[in-house]
Amino acid sequence: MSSQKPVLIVENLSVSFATPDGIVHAVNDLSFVLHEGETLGIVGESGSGKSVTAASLMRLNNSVTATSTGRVVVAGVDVLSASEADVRRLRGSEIAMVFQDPMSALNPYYTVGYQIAEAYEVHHPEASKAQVNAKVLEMMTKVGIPNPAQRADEYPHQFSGGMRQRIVIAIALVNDPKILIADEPTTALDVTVQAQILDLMLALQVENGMAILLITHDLGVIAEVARDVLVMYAGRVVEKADVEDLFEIPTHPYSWGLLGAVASLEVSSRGHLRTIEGTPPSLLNLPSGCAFHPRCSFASENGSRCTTETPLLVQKGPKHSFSACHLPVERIVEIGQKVGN
Amino acid sequence: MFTPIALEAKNLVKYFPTGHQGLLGRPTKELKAVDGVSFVLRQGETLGIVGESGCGKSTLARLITRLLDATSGEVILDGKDITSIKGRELRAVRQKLQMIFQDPYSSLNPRHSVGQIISGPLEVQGIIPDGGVKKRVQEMMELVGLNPEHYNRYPHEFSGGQRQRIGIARSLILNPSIIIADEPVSALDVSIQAQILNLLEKLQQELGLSFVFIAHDLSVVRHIADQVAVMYLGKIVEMGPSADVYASALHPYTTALLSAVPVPNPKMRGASGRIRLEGDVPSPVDPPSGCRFRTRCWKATDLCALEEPALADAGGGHLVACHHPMEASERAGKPHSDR
Amino acid sequence: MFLFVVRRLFFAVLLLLAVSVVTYLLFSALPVDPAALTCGKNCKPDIIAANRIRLGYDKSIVEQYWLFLKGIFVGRDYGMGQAAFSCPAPSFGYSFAQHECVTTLIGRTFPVTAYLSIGAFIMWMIIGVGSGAIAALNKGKWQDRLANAFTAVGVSLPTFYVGLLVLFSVVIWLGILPFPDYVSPLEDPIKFLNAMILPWLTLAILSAASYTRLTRNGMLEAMNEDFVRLGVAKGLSRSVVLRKYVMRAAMVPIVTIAGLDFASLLGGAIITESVFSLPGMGKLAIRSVVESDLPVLVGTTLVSAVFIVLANVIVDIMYGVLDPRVRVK
Amino acid sequence: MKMRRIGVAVGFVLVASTLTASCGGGYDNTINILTNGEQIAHLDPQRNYTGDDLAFAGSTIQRSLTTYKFQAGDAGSEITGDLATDTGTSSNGGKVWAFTLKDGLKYEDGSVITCADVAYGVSRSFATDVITDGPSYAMTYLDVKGEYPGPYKATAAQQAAYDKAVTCDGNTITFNLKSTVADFNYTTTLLTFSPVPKAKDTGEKYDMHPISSGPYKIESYEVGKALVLVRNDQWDIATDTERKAYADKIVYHFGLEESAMDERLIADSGQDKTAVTAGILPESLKTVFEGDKALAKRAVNYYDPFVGYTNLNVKNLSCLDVRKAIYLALDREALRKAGGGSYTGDFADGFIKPLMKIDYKKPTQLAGLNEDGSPNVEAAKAAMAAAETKCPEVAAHAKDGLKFYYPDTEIWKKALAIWIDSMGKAGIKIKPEAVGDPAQYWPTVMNPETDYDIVRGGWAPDWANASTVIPELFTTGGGFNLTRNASDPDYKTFETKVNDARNTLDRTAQGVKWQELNQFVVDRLWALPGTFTRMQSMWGSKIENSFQWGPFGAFCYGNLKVQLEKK
Repeated sequence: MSSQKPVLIVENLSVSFATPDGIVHAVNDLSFVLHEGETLGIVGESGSGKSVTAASLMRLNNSVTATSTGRVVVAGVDVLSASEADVRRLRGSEIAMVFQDPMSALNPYYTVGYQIAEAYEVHHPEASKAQVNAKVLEMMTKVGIPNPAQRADEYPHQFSGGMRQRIVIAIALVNDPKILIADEPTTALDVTVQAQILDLMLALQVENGMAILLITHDLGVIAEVARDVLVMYAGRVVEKADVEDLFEIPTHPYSWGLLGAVASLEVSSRGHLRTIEGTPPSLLNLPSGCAFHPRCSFASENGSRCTTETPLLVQKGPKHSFSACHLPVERIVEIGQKVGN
Repeated sequence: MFTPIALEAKNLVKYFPTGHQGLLGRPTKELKAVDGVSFVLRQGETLGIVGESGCGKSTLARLITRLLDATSGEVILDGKDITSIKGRELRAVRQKLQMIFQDPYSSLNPRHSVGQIISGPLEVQGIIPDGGVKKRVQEMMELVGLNPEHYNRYPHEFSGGQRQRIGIARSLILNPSIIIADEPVSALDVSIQAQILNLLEKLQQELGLSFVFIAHDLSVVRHIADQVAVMYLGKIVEMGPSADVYASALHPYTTALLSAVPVPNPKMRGASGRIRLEGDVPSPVDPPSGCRFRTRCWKATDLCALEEPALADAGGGHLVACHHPMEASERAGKPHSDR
Repeated sequence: MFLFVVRRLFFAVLLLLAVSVVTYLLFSALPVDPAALTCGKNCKPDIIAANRIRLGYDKSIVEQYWLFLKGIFVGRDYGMGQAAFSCPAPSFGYSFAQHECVTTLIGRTFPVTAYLSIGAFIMWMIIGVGSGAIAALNKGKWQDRLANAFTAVGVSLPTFYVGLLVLFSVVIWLGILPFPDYVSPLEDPIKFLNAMILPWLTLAILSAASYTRLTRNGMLEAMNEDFVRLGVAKGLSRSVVLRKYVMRAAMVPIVTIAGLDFASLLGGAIITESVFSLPGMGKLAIRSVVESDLPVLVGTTLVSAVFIVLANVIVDIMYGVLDPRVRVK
Repeated sequence: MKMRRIGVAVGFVLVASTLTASCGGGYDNTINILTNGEQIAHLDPQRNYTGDDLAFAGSTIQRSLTTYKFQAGDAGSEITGDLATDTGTSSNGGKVWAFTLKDGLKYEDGSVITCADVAYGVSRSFATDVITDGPSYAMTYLDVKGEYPGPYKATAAQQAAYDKAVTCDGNTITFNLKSTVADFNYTTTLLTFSPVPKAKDTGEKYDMHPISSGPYKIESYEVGKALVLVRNDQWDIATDTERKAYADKIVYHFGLEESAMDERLIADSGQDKTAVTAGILPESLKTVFEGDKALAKRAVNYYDPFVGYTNLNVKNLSCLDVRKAIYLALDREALRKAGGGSYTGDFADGFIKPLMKIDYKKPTQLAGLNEDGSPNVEAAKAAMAAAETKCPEVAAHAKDGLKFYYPDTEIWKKALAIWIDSMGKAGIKIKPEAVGDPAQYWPTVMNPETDYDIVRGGWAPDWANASTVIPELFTTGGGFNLTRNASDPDYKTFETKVNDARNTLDRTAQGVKWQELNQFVVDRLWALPGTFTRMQSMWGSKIENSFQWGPFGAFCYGNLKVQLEKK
């Protein structure tokens, strides 16, 4: 499957933040590889560390409070240790990003055309004005903005949410990046618009061949778009699987809970919803052992192991799924088959 | 045969003045946020209202709860129109009609303790319950699944889900009969959403509450609602029993809306044709003539521009406002629309 | 846009009329008898009555106001015989306390206030925005803490004491500068600077404090905006992001508040003018209050109101220029 | 980048101005008068009626018919001819006064000062609708038949009537008075009797630029900023025995911050070495007078002409024992303390201040009155007990409550509290009546309709003769009689004695009569003596001739001298 060449290598990435209340361990020991043209989904709830991960890949976290260790390699450069100038060369050209809220992602003080042009010019200083203008119109056309010549001179607030997200995508793709990080790209949009934007991203991926790292809390979006999936909980990957495997036989109790909650919403039956009890832990003070154990109804099956020992991410079950859980493989498959579809 | 009516809206209209021109700066245009909405909420039932942003659903919630004054129309509670009452009468109505808000972070005063927040409505109404305020608040906290010992804590010490529970406790303390919930779970994580929805259902059963449940998330509404109304540009385009609407949507917009929801099953990916709506919702300041959906509708004809379709019963209490409702055959092999 | 400005100006004129009416009404409602204030040793009822006639307060308030309004357009005549004189249009009346037409007084004192305001404004914007920016860029470090301390002290200090402190320390105790003695810059620019530098500094130190906070918080807030992150993600250099993204966003509220602050300063910086003996409009205004000198009071009030109204219009227009979201379509 | 450039520019300007400033440490032959006032109340000679302003204008830009000698001490209260060759001659029993102008008198524009100009100047003081605030003695004394509204409104007939009262014969001006005024040549020290050339009169506006007849003239006058006087080369020292005009320039600096003024004079640097200021803030007094000896040499703590006192309504309080009880019970020391302590003044022994050398003799004080200002409660109670039997109705009135009118200010609220407290101890009750607008205080109490028992009083003589004190305060024709003493059985005697004193042309003999009348009032206690007020002034180290001029209680500004550096 992964015969294409890797465009992004993340090794043992850990990110922590110094806050007045103590150190927040937002991402712990994260490793994955993203290949050319691939779509990798990262799914998790708030506080799972998925957005911090996305920011780390471009070194966008606050340099004063954040400490990052490990390696993030893009185009042969370790983003975490490279000079600011080197990282700046990568940003927007090799690796680009689409943000969650298109309402706030565009600079309200400049026209959208200017903002697209700016992104192009910074990596193409040699381009003439005419070339830049042509590029702006090309990108706007590409992302499906009608009447681009006129609309390039308008300001972000004159666009609808969906149109703004198209502009953000145009900015991201103006330099043909090899990697597109999409951090909750459709969460702030209405469903009909969400569908439009997801379609657009996939169509452009086919055209450009870029790899997409899709970060979302929405399993529906994952199911429609991603090929491989990382499930994150409290800063760690708890499951790593092919998207079909994940939905067919999920291999981690957290994934079970997540799928259960969504699945029961999908069916029309009224009645008690399956939920994950309790709330996500504070990243200031993570539970010992497996961070999920206080909410896990299976933790007791392993004696005290779940409270003392952090499970490693290992291959579990019949498929190529990796899971960080102390439960025996047979038990996982047994339950996973019941939960999956 | 029918359960009694808890609340009825009759032809509710809310226009916001907009666009200032001329020397005296009189508003020249109107934003038609809610434009002739009628519905019936029966006792102990849940009416779900869905629609995309800008369809007028939140304005509707504020009209019902009298946080906004309607331009015209009636809201009938206990056989009485409450759109123009004032003072003591209004306070009595507020006691019966409570609201739950979307954002559990900004709707709680950070300087007040949980006890103060939950007992707030008692203070406003000047009610001292039997056994004292604290006892009543702690009962409420227990009811919504909060630890009553946390009476003196402050909102920032609680997670989002717990804060929404605080909001629910506050709205229940006056023993209301009707709850208007405006996007009560959309700011919460999936696993927490389910907890809150379970709680609301439990409360409905235990207290015999009637809900108006407003959301953009179709699956959430599907789960909780008995009746569902779909809004588009200030009007209800389809309304009926939840099961009917979801299983056999009649309005093209409803169909498109349902079709756009991502299905959490990768095997379904690309399996069936999807309806992809083009473009954006038109401005409510200057809505299209006739049927408001016609500019984005693949079934639109000249008739749709000329004549506004009435919301009419298509059988079994399933109402639709469309000149060309979906046929059973169309739903089976959902039509394509190229991207 | 044109219509917008015309409409704003139309309302501004109405507002100014209202301000003048209210000033007249308030004045007439005061329990002070202006005619009794200047009668000196001979304060007998008949002298006071004569004084009242001389000052024009014997007329009804409506008539007084009408004469005032008329004076603005056609000027006003006073006295008779050899003692006759007039205040040409636009006349706000005549100050019997200062023996000058109010228009002349305002014309003479306003430039002083304007120089004071402009200089102080430039200084405080440089100090305030500069230190705010430095603090924001060094959040949590000593520069930030220093700026925070400056802000905390600056906003809580009363102008009067800061002015006196600056005056005493620089002029009297250290003797670095001579005592401020205002001279028009057209006459002697160096002496002018000598007189103005301390009042500028005083006003700047005090006002800069709130601008430091405004700039710092505005920039920090902007730095957390998604669009700033997008700017960085585009690969833009730090300086470009700071200038086009962070500063631009932080400047919008600053420009608004600065415009209004500047306007209220133009109406007279009463305390600063008093401490540094600057013959500006603030002193003129406060004196007119103390002496119940109605024509001067109304004149200065109106001029201040004009600036505040004008500043509001300009700020609204600037707001549109700076922030396309509020631009009039 | 742009910001840095502006910053550098500002820095440069700062340094530049600092450098240029520190070079100019010297001083010129200029007198600098510092004040927190915004202007001089009136420079128009006929409107000037304030001691300090009269001393200023009268010693620099304006001359009158007569003047006080420009000298320190008692000599300063003596009069001498100014524009006039001598102190005038009276005839017809003091009802006609004539003055002859000196030769060679000129205005700043070189034109000759004529008798008509003096007559015109005096006539202006009748135009009270334009020439406000000035002394009204000319109107009171001059025998003008019928109404005379001043020169601006007068009909030809009215003007002719005035011209009959004030006549010019060559250089001699003659004033015909209604009745005897023995000290009319003191009256003529007032600038009311200063000349104004009719052609130059601008009425109301004359205040801003009066034509100079003295050694200085106005170069510029900007309210709120400065008045600059420079030498008037048309003034001839040969015509002037008093004015020396040592300084080249006199600058009156207006609108200064009060506390800064004292600090500047104490610091004594640069131009401030030749500065003077009238008045020192209470908080600086200790530093100036009780600190550095050198500083005390540059300051003076002196009597101004003012006397503070309390009027009793003799009609209501017709019983001397009650008035005595009030005086004895009053805690004068507490009142003085509340007002600022010993720097505010000394306890007055009567109504004539020792400054009026000829008219002053310390009166015998009321028996039992404590010299240190403390109350004598026992004596007060005894007086009240006596009153109970002699005049039970008045005593009952005092016990019931005396109406005390006071201006509603902080200082007066404090004083009121002391009054209530001290009177209470003698069984006398005070009913406070506040006058909300302080400016309305005098108009209120001077209204004959107002029924008060006790009101404040304060008076400074208009010239160095008790004729401007005793008759003004205590006769029914006086301008400031708040005692309502006409019904007192002794009043007739008093009035006769006053008229006698007024008509006494011999100044020394007249003085003895004023001394006796002062004693008369102190004995009758129509009013209670309060304070002989004091003022403090300071000047720079290079100022000479800084004495306080007795009649005005002010510097003799025109003769202030700069001690020039020796070359």
